[in-house]
Amino acid sequence: MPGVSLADTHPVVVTVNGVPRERAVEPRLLLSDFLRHELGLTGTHVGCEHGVCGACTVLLDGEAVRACLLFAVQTDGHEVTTVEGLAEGEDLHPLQAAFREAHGLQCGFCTPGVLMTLVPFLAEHPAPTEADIREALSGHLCRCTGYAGMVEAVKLAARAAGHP
Amino acid sequence: MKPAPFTYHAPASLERAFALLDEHGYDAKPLAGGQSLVPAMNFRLAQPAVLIDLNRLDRLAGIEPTDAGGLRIGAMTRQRALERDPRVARVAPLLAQALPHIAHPQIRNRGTLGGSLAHADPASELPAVMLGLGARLRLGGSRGERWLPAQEFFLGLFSTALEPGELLLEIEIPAAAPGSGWAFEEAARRHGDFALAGVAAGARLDADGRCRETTVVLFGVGEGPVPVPGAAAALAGRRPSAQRIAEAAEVVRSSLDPPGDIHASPAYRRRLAAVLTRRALTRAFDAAGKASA
Amino acid sequence: MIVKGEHAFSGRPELVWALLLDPEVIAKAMPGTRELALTAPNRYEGRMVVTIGPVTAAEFALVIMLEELAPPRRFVMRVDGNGRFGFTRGTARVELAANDGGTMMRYEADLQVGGKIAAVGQRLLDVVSRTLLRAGLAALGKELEHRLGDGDRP
Amino acid sequence: MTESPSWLGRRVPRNEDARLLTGRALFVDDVNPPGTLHVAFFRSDHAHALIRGIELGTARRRPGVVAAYTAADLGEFWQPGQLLVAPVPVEGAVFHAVTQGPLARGKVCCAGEALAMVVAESRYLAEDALADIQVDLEPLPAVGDLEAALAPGAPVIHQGLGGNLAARARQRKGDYEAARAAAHRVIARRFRYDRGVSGAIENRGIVAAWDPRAEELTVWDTTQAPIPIRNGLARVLGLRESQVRVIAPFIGGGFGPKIMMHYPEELLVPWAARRLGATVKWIEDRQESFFATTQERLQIHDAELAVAADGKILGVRDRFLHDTGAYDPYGLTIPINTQCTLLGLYDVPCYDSEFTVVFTNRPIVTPVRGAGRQHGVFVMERLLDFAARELGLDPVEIRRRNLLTPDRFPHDHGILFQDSAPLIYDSGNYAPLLERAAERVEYQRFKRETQPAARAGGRRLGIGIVSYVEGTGIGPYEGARVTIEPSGTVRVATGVGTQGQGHFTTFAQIVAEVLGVEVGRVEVVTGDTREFGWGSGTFASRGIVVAGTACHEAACRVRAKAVALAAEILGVAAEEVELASAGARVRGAPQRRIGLGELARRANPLRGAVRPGTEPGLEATAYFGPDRGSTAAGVHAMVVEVDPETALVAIRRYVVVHDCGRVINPAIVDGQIQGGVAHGIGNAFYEALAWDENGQLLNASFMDYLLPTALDVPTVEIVHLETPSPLNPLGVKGVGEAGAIPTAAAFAQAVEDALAGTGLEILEAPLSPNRLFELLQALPGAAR
Repeated sequence: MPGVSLADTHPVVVTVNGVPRERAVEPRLLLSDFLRHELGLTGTHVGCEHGVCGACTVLLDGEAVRACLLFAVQTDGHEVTTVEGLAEGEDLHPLQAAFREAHGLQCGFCTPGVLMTLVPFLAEHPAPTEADIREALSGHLCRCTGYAGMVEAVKLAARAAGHP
Repeated sequence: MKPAPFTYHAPASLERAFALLDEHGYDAKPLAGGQSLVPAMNFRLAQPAVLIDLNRLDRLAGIEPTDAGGLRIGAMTRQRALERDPRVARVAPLLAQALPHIAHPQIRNRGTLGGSLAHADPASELPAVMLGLGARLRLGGSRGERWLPAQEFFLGLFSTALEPGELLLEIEIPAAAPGSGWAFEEAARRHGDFALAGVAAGARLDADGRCRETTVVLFGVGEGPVPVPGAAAALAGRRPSAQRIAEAAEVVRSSLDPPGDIHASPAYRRRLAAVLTRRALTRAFDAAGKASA
Repeated sequence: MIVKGEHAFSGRPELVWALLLDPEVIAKAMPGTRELALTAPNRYEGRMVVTIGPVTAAEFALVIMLEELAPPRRFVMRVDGNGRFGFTRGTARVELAANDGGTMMRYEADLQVGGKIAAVGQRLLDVVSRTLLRAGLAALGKELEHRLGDGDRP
Repeated sequence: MTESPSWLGRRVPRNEDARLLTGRALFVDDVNPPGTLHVAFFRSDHAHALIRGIELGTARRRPGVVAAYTAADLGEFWQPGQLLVAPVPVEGAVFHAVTQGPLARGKVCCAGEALAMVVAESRYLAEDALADIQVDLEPLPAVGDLEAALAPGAPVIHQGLGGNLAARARQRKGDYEAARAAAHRVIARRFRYDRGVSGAIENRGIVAAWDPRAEELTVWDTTQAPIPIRNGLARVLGLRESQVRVIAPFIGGGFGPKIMMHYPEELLVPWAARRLGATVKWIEDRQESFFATTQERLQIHDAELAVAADGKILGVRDRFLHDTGAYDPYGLTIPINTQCTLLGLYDVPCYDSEFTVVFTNRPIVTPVRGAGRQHGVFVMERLLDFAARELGLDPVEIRRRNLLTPDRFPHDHGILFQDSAPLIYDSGNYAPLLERAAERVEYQRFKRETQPAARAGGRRLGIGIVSYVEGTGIGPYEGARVTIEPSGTVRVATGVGTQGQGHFTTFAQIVAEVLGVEVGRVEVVTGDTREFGWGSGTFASRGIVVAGTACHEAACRVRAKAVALAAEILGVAAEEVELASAGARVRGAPQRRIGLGELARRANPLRGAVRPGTEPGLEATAYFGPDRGSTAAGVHAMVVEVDPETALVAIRRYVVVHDCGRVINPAIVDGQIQGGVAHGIGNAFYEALAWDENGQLLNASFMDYLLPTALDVPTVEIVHLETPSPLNPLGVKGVGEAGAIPTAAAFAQAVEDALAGTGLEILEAPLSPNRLFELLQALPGAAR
């Protein structure tokens, strides 16, 4: 981060989307800012910086967490996955494809965080009920969609994976 | 909303953590899950000079059965780990019922049991659950360790029996007595919000269906978890009829003096506390009935 | 926010009066108050550092003014605190009345809180003010007992 | 490639989604070139105060701080903001325009008003420096209560005016007093509709870069109106419009406040970029957004309805107060919308409505999704409910008896709308909306069986069914340029930005339909003044109507050019040429064809002569400006379950029957309605800004300001009826705000129905559980 002398920084080695990244960071640098501004992974969005809206949700060692409530320095030696890590080249991840199919997004700002919650959710609940889906989504705020398209998308993705 | 600068330590051993706490005293703040502390830091309401990150202390995380059939839970055990552990659902159904009410999965993935207890937010579910379960807490520092019953740990608004230099290390939950039933009820504006009011209730029947033990602990209605022994007294030794349970709920309503905020006036909180107590006790006695049947 | 109530002290109103107007005692009665000094007649200035849970070192520049003094029966206390976290202002009407050997203090305070602490901390304002008030009254009582114990008894 | 059926009316997946889903879409905060300087603002804690002094010395000396400014440092640049919307010329109307300067000078008029600006090497350092700033403010009593604000002796916010009255306007038709005298019943109530935030998940932000060599300013801005922003910046910075490029990339939700041009930050950041010769960035944080982004909704109505014994509306009288906050840059738009929308789907022969706009020490009020419409609907629908109760009529029946019949269109209400044009409904067929909604929600069965059965089982279910109109698609105009490129790709450029409404797809469908290409081959560019420099912006549910029609017109002109050229090449008459499957071909002889890409190349020859009168290339630009807005309408039905003990309410079912004319993409239209309903549910039950008596906001975070979640918003059952608008060739009407408009009215009716027999009357929105508890406690015989 500019304006910070190396004296008060800590070395961090974190694997992001499978790629080891090495940086020296000031302890107070939030993981969300580290990903966006240090690594240029701007797909992770920042909506409230107090852990409520869910836009900055990423995976830490496979579990969905708020990137705005973690310091980058805490991820040393861990694995982080962001929305940029979902698609295989030009091929959308099945969940991403389902979101497009079911019109699960509008402005798309909250969407990356929502996807990062749902990827491990679907792994844990391959055939979720609507109630399961809505509870999983309740940790995210979306002002555009009213959530219906997201709920449909998750059902669609579950069906596509062979779980009616 | 960016945090103020601080010095960061991530000790790899308890001994080192204790040494750092002794060294920095009041300037230091332990960082567990950080799901309450970091928002306060982002708002710059919390500006600790030194942050001591406990997340490298693997020994503080984990769930172990006790010989007596209870559970010993490391303070740094994530709330999600408790949620997923079938032994928790079996040994401490009250805790299992409460966990889903705590914020959202993304928060529970990071939030820890010990962090929540040491934070002692008056609207927090877990302190009330610990009181309801009669848990014991192990505290430790460079000067040694001690065990405290939950009711001696919580001293009021965000305040606990932890001395400077001390950390909460472990929580022991006793095995539930046979024939006991549990129920957790909470009212919040939205799922996962701070409770407007909530109650952790336990009940135990004797052989001929009379009330042998009742626990009622409210939260979100005072400076911390609020046990209401009077409610238990209203039921002691009697058969738990709807009428008796309503009397116990009335004891709760009249004994509370809850604070007000923009979401709930004191009067509304009293109403919620009474209604939730009635519903929780009803469920707890049903469960107890089934358990003793 | 209106905070009102009454509190019984052992000791005559004159004694309680003297207590309430002593900067040292006021400092003890307002948790976190530091370096409170009489800077003008009935005007005290100092700093207050409040620490509640995660909220660390909320520091306020504090000005306390006593008005409408009618010893030993009543006075009005105006408190004005300003800090990075916002501000707090209050006006407290305090009345003392002899009450079988002791003193009954009746108080009614209109507290205003503004800035970040109000914007983010509303959920806790009521319970925090209650906690601080109780702590303050306890401190006053303790101080009074202490003075009575020191043979200050009439 | 096979023949494609019509693109219009199809659920086409969106062209923009792949970029958004993979994190590749560019949002303003993603613009972060090396060396960018970051801004933080020092904002007032007090709602109303005199500025005695501001001390920036310590902040300026802090390492990493580049500059710090107060109003005094702005010199000539400090000017009150422009009036965005001229007041509607209602006869006898009073309007006092007071707009905000870039930094507070002399006085603070609302909490959160910016006093100083810090520029530093990072946002972290800029926020550190805020702690160094010392301000000396003398607090003044704050004005919040609308009636107290107008009372004699009230603190005056803008001294020059001598009072807090911002505006007053009265519109009338017929003779209400006569109607009142003839009425069987007069229903009079006081209604309150409270304030909320727009709640876009992306906060506002501006990045400004000054290029000293090219002498060009580039601004990335989370705005709904990039072109007016460019024009305004050029004016205040003394630059040519051609020197300023404003880009509104992907925007994370607009909902109205992102069209407030210009916000102080929108002026100061570009000003600082030019002054410092650097790239300067400010991203609003969530806490700031509760103070610095405009809000809406507080109104207090004293309204009465004169009805005949059969429930026919004889007339309506309304007197209401509208809170405009500390300044009133948006003219009369919101209260006029309220005044007009109150009339709804109904035949109201006599109307007398007067509003008074009041200055308060609150953040500025400008349109938020619905923009005053929901207030009018709430008042009218509630009055009808109470009338029905008094007359012993069913709520559906009283509405049925008052609907405008199809023979009454176009219907002139005899008053003026927000665009200063007469309020004339272009088209509509209302009875089917009501009947289909009642049918879909099984209204009769619910009343006859479901509700009584639930009650017998101790459950309190209730149903609400209300209607609304939405005036949409107003002028002045929008434009579009359509180009067929040699690659065969069709490019569409238009001025209206997008905040999630799907312009990249809907506009593409319109153009694809005309030019006979796949929607995926149509690339739409919006919100970049370098791409298209004429237009006003995305607001008032007008994108599809105004810009959509411009796209259609431009595409038609390109088709004419393509057909003419193809006819020449294929050696047939133009009438024999049709465009299909990405090419031009001879009708009945599809093998005689030429691809659009090839046509585009031929239209731009390197040698030879282009005949006089013909333009090179396959490109055309067109504009569309409707005389007046088109009026959409709908009916919402809601089933709720109320827990009378906890006063908590759950929405069990939600039905919308809606008519926004021709539907281009049902998925997108449904999404707009579903999202609008979610916003409406927030305004009905969850969202209210809480202020104390000193103008302090008590819930400036997502912990305490409650946006509905996936557990609070049901999936809406949506039915479309299509009554095309005669005002544009596509027959479309706007839909952006529809879902949010009648929700609170439906909610109130449903909750009252669930608690029927208690005498509960809901006269306010939103209704929190705490407030519902209070109302129930106030009823005779309430339990403790």
